[in-house]
Amino acid sequence: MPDLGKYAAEVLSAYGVSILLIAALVGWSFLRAGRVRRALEEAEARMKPHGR
Amino acid sequence: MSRLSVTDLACARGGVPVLAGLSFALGPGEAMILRGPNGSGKTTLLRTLAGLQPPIAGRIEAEPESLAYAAHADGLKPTLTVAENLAFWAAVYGGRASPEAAMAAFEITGLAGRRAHDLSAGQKRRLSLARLLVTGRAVWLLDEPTVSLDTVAVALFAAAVRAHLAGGGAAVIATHIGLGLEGSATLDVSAHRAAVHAAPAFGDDW
Amino acid sequence: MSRLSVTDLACARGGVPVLAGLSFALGPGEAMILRGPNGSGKTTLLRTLAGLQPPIAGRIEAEPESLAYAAHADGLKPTLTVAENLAFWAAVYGGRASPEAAMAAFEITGLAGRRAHDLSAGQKRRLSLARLLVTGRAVWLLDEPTVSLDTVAVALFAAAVRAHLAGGGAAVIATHIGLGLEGSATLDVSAHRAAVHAAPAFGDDW
Amino acid sequence: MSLWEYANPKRFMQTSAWLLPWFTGLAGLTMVAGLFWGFFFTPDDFRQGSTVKIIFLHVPAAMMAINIWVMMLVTSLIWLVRRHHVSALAAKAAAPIGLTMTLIALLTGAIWGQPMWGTWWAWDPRLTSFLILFLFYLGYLALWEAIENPDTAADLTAVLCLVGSVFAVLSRYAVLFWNQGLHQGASLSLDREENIADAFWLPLVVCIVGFVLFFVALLLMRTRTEIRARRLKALIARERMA
Amino acid sequence: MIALLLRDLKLAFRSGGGFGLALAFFLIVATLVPFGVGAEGATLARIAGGILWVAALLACLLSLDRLFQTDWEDGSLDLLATAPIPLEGAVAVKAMAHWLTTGLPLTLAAPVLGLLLNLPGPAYLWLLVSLALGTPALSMIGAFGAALTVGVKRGGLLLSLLVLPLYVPTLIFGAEATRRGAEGLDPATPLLLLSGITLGTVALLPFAAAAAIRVNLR
Amino acid sequence: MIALLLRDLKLAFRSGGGFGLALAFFLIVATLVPFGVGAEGATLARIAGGILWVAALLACLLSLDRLFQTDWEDGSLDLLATAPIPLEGAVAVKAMAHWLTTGLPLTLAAPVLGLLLNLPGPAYLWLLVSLALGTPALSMIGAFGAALTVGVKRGGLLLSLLVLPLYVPTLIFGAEATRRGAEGLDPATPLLLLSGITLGTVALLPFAAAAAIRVNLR
Ligand code: HEM
Ligand SMILES: Nc1ncnc2c1ncn2[C@@H]1O[C@H](COP(=O)(O)OP(=O)(O)OP(=O)(O)O)[C@@H](O)[C@H]1O
Ligand SMILES: Nc1ncnc2c1ncn2[C@@H]1O[C@H](COP(=O)(O)OP(=O)(O)OP(=O)(O)O)[C@@H](O)[C@H]1O
Ligand SMILES: [Mg+2]
Ligand SMILES: [Mg+2]
Repeated sequence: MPDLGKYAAEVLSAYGVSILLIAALVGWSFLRAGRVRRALEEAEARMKPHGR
Repeated sequence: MSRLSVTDLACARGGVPVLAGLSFALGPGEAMILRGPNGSGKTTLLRTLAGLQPPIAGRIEAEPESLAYAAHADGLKPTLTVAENLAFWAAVYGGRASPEAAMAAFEITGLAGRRAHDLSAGQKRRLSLARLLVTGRAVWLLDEPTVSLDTVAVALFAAAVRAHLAGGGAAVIATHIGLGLEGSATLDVSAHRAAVHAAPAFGDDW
Repeated sequence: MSRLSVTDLACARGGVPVLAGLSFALGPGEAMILRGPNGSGKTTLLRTLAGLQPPIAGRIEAEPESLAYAAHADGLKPTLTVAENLAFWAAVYGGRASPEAAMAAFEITGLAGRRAHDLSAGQKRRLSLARLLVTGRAVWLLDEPTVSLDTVAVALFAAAVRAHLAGGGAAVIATHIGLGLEGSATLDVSAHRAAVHAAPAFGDDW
Repeated sequence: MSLWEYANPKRFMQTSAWLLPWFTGLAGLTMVAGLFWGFFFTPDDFRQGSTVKIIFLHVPAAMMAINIWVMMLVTSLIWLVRRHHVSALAAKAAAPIGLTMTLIALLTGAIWGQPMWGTWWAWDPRLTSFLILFLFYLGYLALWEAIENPDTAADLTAVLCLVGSVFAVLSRYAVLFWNQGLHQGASLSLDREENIADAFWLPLVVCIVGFVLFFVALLLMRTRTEIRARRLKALIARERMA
Repeated sequence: MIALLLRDLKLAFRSGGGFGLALAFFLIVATLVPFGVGAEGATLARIAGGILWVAALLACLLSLDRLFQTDWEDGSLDLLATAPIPLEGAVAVKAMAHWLTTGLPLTLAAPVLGLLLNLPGPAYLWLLVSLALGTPALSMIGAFGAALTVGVKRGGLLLSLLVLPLYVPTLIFGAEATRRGAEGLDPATPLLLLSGITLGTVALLPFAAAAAIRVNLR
Repeated sequence: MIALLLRDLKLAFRSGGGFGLALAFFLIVATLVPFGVGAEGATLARIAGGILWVAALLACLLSLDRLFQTDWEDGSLDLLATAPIPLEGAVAVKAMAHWLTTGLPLTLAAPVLGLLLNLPGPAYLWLLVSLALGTPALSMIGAFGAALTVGVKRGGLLLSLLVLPLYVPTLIFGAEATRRGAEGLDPATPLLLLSGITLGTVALLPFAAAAAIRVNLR
């Protein structure tokens, strides 16, 4: 851990905020991806039987 | 030659294919009645013919600027008087036809000075039909024109259509009731429901 | 005793007296068809019966909270789904009746998840009629209920009304077309046009 | 075969499925490496003290924020001209990333401003134009959300993106004209004279590369999701018809 | 009643109309003012509180004309008036929905925008408090105005003309409280008067509004 | 075309909607701001020009969502789109009607309100000129935004969110010109840029707007 001097708060919060935002974006993207993929799979499963 | 000819038309509503494989032609003096249960696609077809939405397949041929469309909605400005509403559309369409004649044809001359807002449902409807006469267009596309018209007005409307046809015009009319337009072709759109696999690009299976 | 009884009623629209001298009574199981040309005052009468505007003369007697009114306008929220629209009105009227049954009665169950905005004209109409069933009210006041309904839906509506009457309800229905409600009284409002001198205070001659 | 082949959804799904893991890996590596380097192994600046470390987030984010909008502009044009659904969906998928990047630039900047300029926010041209960019992203996304017919939404958002870009440039100059700022100028110019010291420069470059790769990876994934969602919609519509 | 509240909230969210509209508008004004008046921090700091209050007030005004108009146009107001719930209640509920989708978010967003307009430090708290106390009055007064103008197609003009003068006291006390807070004085008095106004309007105006609607439906 | 213009003007007057609404709103803001920010002449004088420009901009924004929405709801937009006049022309005409009922009265009223906010003497002329040159752009840009959101029921939020960023350059140059006028500097440059923007938008945006409407009608 480098000594950040009197600006520790600023630097840390900057990194914290950014990483938080990026993590949130990625997390949300993954969640949605999963949800949509599952929905699509089960929809396609539903379609197949009674053909098109 | 024909006023309006449709070949192998397919149309969608809200991204959903509704009708497919429609083909017909209307010559001067011919009318076509669209029938079909609620939600079968009459309005969609008329909007497509009117050029409000692009067909997803097929061709529509008509002389440019020959179509007049009357929708479910009246398209009246409540704060304008009956006469003003008509005068506006007459001006937009080049002002050949006279609003007076149009009002007379639907017996609303007495209401000329009334704000459209103060009309009864049927009176509104009569006004929006009178609008057709001032467009001077050759092909009418009418979506349930007789809604909330009384029997007298329905007769007036039938007469107006006959006069229009006699004058070499044509009409496509979606309706659920009889109009007494004997000798006009009938098209049941429910017979042309878009085949399900005719879904948009992403629909076809990979 | 009677569900709805009207004695010597006179009503005005936009300050103009339209109808006068109306008297009738509806018992349980009875329906009354309002007829009359456009602008004869059917909507005015129904609005007065519904309590939306005060009568200028006469009396209206009905059990409190026994009336349900369906107007020309649908009263649907385009951004709510069919089910949500019904559920809302069901909740407002105490939520005794089930939206499902109402949707089934007009064969729109398949559209339950659709936004009202994405319905066709007739489908909208079916929905606004289904609304009546969830109100659970005894007396229906219907203004041209069958507008833009297809023949199937008209039959469904007639069946719904018959069921309602059979259940001891009553109905006043303004319409221009036949509903197949045999054996129901008919009232031609045009026979009751307000005499011109029956104008409001400033109208009568001094 | 032409490049447009890849604009076919099915085709795109295949290729992207193959590409995605590589980009994800690379992005993770470079980003972590760059940020670690920047955070742990860079000296303090003689004036700015340790706050220089913020630059490793701030600048890449700011650059991406701008470049992502440009990318959206290009894909929107492709959609309008060639009607390739994938490119429209790519624009849609990119927007939230751009929004996040803008937000990061704004926040890190604001945090940086506190010690450097003694204020969280100043109406400096660059800051201001970023605020405006932020609003553009918001509007663009809002429009996508508001319209449920996907093709309509694609068309309208594309038009908005075009017009918006023009006005974004206009605003940039307007803002410069309006108020001279206290924000530093470009520090990555090619002539090494006015560059910041290599000690900061190298890790900064690594971070920037990392952000770019991160964007590409996330974009691929999100676009795949959008395509799936689109197909799902189509299938349900089809089911409704049946 | 609750059904009506939920419905109105749902509508507001679905159509982005309520909720976001107010916020976006609020943000708009806060961003635009500096472009207009220039960016010297001192000037901004002096006017920040007042501008934010005016902006909040306009944001409320903006979404008002829709309060009953849409229901009136699509006929659901007729149906509501004939429904078993008392119209007074319906009005109050609709005003509450309006506040939840307008006043509340505005109040919460105000401090952030205060940052943009560099509002002096101590003022934040009092801005928040005064908005929280004042905005319900804005919604209720607005509902009354909307009820008066519901029949009038596009009665927007009338509405703002009617409502503006009624808003003045609320604005004065609210802005005053904020300014005193900023200058470190005691904002108790204006705040008390503000809450007085709010209570009074919420207690009485629903009846006036309901009456107005009944007249307009005739 | 002329028919459409006359009709829109008539509608605006009949329903008090456009014309009066904008003016009233303008007046509102101008009168409220002193209540909000307190009445020291110096402060007011400094912010007057900017505030008036912002107010004008908001007043334009306010009446925008009605520009195509009403026509869309009652179906006349469908009819207009199928009418012989080109949709681009219709859009331009409607934007012009909007300007005639909004921008023009605002411009003429601005000096009067300048008195209320004691605007410094020399600024009056330049405020007038800059508004006259700038407001057409506001109407045209707004028409574009309205065209994008016409399908969206109660797209008010969206509209303001979309249009606001597009307004920024116009506002900046307009307010800048006024300020320079107030300080006795030469406002030529911002005025030139302003008229540039106006000409550009009026020349190009109708096409974008018409395209958007066509898409929305599908
Ligand atoms: C909210 C506040 C801020 C915003 C929105 C902001 C935005 C930006 C933008 C847009 C760039 C240009 C990136 C590029 O395209 O090259 C940038 C670069 C930079 N910013 Fe900031 N900034 C903010 C505050 C600050 C502060 C307070 C500092 C330090 C005192 C700072 C230091 C820098 C530096 C050193 C660069 C690199 C110069 C360059 O590469 O262009 N920024 N910032
Ligand atoms: N905006 C929309 N989005 C999605 N689907 C829609 C939309 N509008 C209509 N539909 C659907 O498209 C189908 C065709 O609708 P259309 O209005 O053409 O039927 P119609 O024949 O006119 O019915 P009606 O006789 O009731 O007027 C209907 O199933 C309807 O539910
Ligand atoms: N707001 C109003 N102000 C003044 N007169 C009105 C108003 N609304 C309707 N009228 C007039 O009152 C009379 C009765 O209207 P009403 O709507 O009751 O007729 P209706 O029987 O329902 O006609 P329809 O069969 O067309 O619905 C009509 O002549 C109409 O022109
Ligand atoms: Mg139809
Ligand atoms: Mg009627």
